[in-house]
Amino acid sequence: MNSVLTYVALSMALFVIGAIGVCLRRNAIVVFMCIEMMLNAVNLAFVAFSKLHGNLDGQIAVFFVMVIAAAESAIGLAIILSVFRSVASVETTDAGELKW
Amino acid sequence: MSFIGFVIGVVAIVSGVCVVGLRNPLYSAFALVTNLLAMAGLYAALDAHFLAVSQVVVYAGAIMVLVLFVLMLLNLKSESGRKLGFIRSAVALVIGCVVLLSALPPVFARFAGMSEVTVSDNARDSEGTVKAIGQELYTKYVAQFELSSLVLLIGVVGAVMLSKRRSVTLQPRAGGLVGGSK
Amino acid sequence: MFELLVLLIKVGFVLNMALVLGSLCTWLERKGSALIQDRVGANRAGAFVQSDRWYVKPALPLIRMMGWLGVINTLLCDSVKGLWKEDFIPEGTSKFLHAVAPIIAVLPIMLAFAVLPLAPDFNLFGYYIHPRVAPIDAGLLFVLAMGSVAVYGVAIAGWTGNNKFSLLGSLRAAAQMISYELPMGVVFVALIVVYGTLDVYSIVEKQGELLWGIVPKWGVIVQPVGFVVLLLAGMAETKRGPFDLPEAESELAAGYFTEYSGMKFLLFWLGEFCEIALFALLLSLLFFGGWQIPWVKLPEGVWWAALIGHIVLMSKVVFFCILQIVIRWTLPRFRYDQLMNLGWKMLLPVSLLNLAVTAIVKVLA
Amino acid sequence: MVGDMLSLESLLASLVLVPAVGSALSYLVGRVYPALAGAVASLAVIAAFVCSLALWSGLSSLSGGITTSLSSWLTFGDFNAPLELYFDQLSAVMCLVITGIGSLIHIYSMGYMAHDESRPRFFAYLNLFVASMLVLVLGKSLPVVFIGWEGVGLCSYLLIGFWFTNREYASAGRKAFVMNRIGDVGFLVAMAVLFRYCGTLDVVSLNTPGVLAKLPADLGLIAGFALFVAATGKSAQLPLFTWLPDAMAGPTPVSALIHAATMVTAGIYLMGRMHGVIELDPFVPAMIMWVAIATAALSATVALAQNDIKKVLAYSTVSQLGFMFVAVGAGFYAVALFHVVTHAFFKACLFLSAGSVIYGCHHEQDMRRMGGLAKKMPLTCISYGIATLAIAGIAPLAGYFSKHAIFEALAESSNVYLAASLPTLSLVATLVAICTALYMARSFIMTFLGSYRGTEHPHEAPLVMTAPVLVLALLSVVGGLWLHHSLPEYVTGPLPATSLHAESEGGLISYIIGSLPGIVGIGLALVMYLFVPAISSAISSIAWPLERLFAGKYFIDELYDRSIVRPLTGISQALSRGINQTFVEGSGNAVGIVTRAVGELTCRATSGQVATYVLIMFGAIAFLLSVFVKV
Repeated sequence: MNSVLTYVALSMALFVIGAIGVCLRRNAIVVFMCIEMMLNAVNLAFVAFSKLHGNLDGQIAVFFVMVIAAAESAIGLAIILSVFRSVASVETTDAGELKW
Repeated sequence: MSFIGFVIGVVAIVSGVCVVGLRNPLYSAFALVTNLLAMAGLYAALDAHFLAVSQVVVYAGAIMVLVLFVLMLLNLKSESGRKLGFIRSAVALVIGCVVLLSALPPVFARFAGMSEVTVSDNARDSEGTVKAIGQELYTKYVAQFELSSLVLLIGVVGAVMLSKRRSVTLQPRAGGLVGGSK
Repeated sequence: MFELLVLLIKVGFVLNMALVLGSLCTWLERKGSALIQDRVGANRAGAFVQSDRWYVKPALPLIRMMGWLGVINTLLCDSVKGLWKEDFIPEGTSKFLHAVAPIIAVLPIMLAFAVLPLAPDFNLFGYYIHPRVAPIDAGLLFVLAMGSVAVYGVAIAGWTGNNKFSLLGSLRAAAQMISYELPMGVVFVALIVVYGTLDVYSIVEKQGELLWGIVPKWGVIVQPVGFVVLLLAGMAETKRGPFDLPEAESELAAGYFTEYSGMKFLLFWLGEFCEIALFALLLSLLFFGGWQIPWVKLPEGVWWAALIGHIVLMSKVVFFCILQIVIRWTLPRFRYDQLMNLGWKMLLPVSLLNLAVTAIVKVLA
Repeated sequence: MVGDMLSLESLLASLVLVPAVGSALSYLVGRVYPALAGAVASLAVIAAFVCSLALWSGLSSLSGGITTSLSSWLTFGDFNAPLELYFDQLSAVMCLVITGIGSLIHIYSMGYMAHDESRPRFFAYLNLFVASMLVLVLGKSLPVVFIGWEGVGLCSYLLIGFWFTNREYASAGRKAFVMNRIGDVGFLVAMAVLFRYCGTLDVVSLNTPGVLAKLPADLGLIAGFALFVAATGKSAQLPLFTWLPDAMAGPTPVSALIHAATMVTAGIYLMGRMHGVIELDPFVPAMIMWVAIATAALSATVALAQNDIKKVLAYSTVSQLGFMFVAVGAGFYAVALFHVVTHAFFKACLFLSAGSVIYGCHHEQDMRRMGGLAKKMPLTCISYGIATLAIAGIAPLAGYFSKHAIFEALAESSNVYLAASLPTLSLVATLVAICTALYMARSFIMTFLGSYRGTEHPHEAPLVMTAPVLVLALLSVVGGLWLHHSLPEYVTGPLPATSLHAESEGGLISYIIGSLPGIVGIGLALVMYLFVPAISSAISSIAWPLERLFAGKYFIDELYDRSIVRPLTGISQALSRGINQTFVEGSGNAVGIVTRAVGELTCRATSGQVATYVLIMFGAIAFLLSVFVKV
């Protein structure tokens, strides 16, 4: 087994940790941060595979993921803020008016 | 994996667990900053220098500062007394382990045949220097690159529209979240 | 083994230099502000030292001189006082973060020194030595990255203060720093366009060439607008001068470090002065030819040439330190909206325009 | 040279893109600076005109047409309709007319709409129309043409109902939309038939005999007929013409651009583009001819009794379109195209002058409350007069040449179905030409001569409006002389060759003879309406049923209402009561009850907690991974 695969394993572990966080945490901002962590885990896998394959495509993909993450954070935080304005809380359990 | 890579990996895992585990969202945020910086270190260890630096600039320098801003402005207390739920946590953990155990072996099996030699042969082509990344971005991926600028623009406009207050009395001051002294 | 030794020496040298420059700035600030405000400034501590000890006596005139100049007061007395003072930690906050914040504020500044070259490369004892700790090719980006990480120290400090003034101060500081990072980055890009490299060492080397065979190709000559923008943005980054909104005494007590005392407080001050030095170093390297002397070509790879280059560079750095301190004590403070307007409506568009013009000129030439 | 710097292909793409972008830009700019919307839109169209000119000059050095592929679009199985533009002589003429007249009308609109609040919307629609019209005439395959076809229909709908707060105007837009949909069915049927048998929808290869030979004889008839149905919808022929007079509800520049100069000629363009299909079965041209003559006669008589200045012009347009279809039916497509061009000149001039009159009279459209305006708005009067002479077919103005060519085409038609009726058709056509001169002269007299009968204070329009009108008037004067040789020759290639011109060279005598119907009509009008008004009142007292018939537009709208709309409404109401409520709604309710029951059960799983959903999703991923992914 070569060493680059260790990074892939690490990325999977981080992804799973992030996913568990999304499932368990109720604070929308923490959920948001967990999603960022999952994105980063995927990025790490991209970079590792880029090294395995010997080209830069994976790193370019990471670059675009960063762009999307930046846009997502701007929009996501604005949404969280406006939810906070209307229900005075950022817990996902409190913003459940759209259920059913 | 070098020794330094190993240490950074451990830091990444531990800080990742902290993000999920710590009650105070602000601590989670600081743990995530640590995690992101560790990631930058891992990128550097994998010869992706440009990505390592932009990881620090974009994630640590911009995105997480925004998150911190929001957290500090909202001044949230730790998550309310209701417990996370033991059963729920257990289920999530079990599922996580299942994912990990069932997804890792196929990947390893697929790439196990690649020896260290081929990887190091490839390494020269995959060194993410600023020049190499720029070359790719502005030739092969130029359309996507331009599109991504559009995505960012839309993000900016969307964020401004969303955070504009509807009420007339509470107009935010230009530029500052806090506003000047009055 | 020898390489490790060289590395350690380099690390020690750079850290030492940063601290010495920082201390120099502290002293310059004390005496300079006194000069500008028509005061005398620190001139008591040590000025009247009496001693009959044989090992002190020969140095007495020097000590008295230093005391009269205020050096002892600023460097010795202040630090000793800081060490001895009570370390106050406000209630209901995280002790850990409170302790870590000043370190986070200083550390990135120190790290940023690591990628900046301090002299031309030279041969010594058959070894080729790069006088910088980490010769990475994306040096400019690294400096920018460190600048953005430095925000955390301030943010955490303000939050752990556990009061509104500190929090407001830290929010102001963070907003100001990320706002002014943008024009700074754009100016860096324009420089990269001009010199075609991200490596600070090559940028300095290219400034040694002559433009049309007459003028040295210094950054300030090929990028005058960039220089002005970077000067302003850099001063805002250091949160000093007319940009010291985060610690505006009349509004926010002392801003984000209101609740800090003793050595932690001094660390913030040290960080600030190191930042001045770092910034002066950046300006001299990027815009004023670094170790280059106009129209003089020093031999390459010789140790004495490197030494001369280093001295030249340091004199430029000291000049810019003095310049910043003079500006800081001359201009009144901005209002917050003026600060934001300057950043977003003036510097950013101007820097973008500058970049566009630079690119066009580069393509046409 | 332009062609060297920019490739013609990219120029062709930008020809369509410039007005499209201009549409968005003028709206966005107009939101902030309403005064600039018109300027932006006008600049876009002028840029498109310059593009057309460059393409036109580039085309002359090429043997074939210019093709640009924008992207692939519909591709499934054998079906392939790439998004391709094609520029040949036929498209060149259409593009020049669209963008040239379009630019003038855009400039005019800046004055006409200067006080309207929703200017940005107006100019955005107008530019969008130009873009769609260019797609229509540049489409290389029928689906692309259809995009433009629908696009212009949409813009027409939006612009007719531009002042949608007025109920009547909005319903006029709806009427136009529905009528056009009927025509679209024809277009779709034709496309389906052509693709099924010929295997291609490429407009160029569809005219080659080899491809058309694959079409069985009776299906050729159907395809031609369907295409003509499409053309009747867009070009307002019987029986689908009633929407065009109602379309005058839109702002006058719109009437000039869309409902006189360009969009309504799309049917002619389609006929010319698909002439191979039309001529497969000689019955189709014969039918076109009959319908065209009937339309021309019917609308010309209706125009005699209208008092609204725009209604007169609208019926006149329908009538002139009928003339164009006469040429199509006779097989002389180039002549039809020639009349399209000259008609675009003088009809746009007429509409814009009428717009100036309406503008000057503070939105008065009834000619009975006008009169004597010649002194108050001399420039408008001159241009309206010139265009009236042109449309009446007085030599040597533009209308004379094109009309004359149409008469010759009619006489030379070699269609077997028409052989017996040719003299009758020629007679009717001549009568219609007299009628044309009569009603146009009537409208001119009622508007500009005599004494003013209204209550407002009319004034001349500003320069930004009069200048384009004068340019158009100039074109109406010289257009015929200038183009009557060159244009039919130029388009030979995409269109079948015509061999008419030997006879139209006859000097002064032939000019006078050719102008006779126009002179007669104008003379009649002068006598009836200006010198001896008693005659006209006597006629109306004797022949009042005829006048009522004309004024009531032959009651075709009422006929449609009685025969189609009301029965349909009745049937649907009956169906709604009988079948719908018991069976359809019953079964719907049953579905609802079952769904509701299932929903009651499943809603317990949907707690509204995102975290739970994610957990379930995560579990599903785990399940899938563990079951299906094998080492």
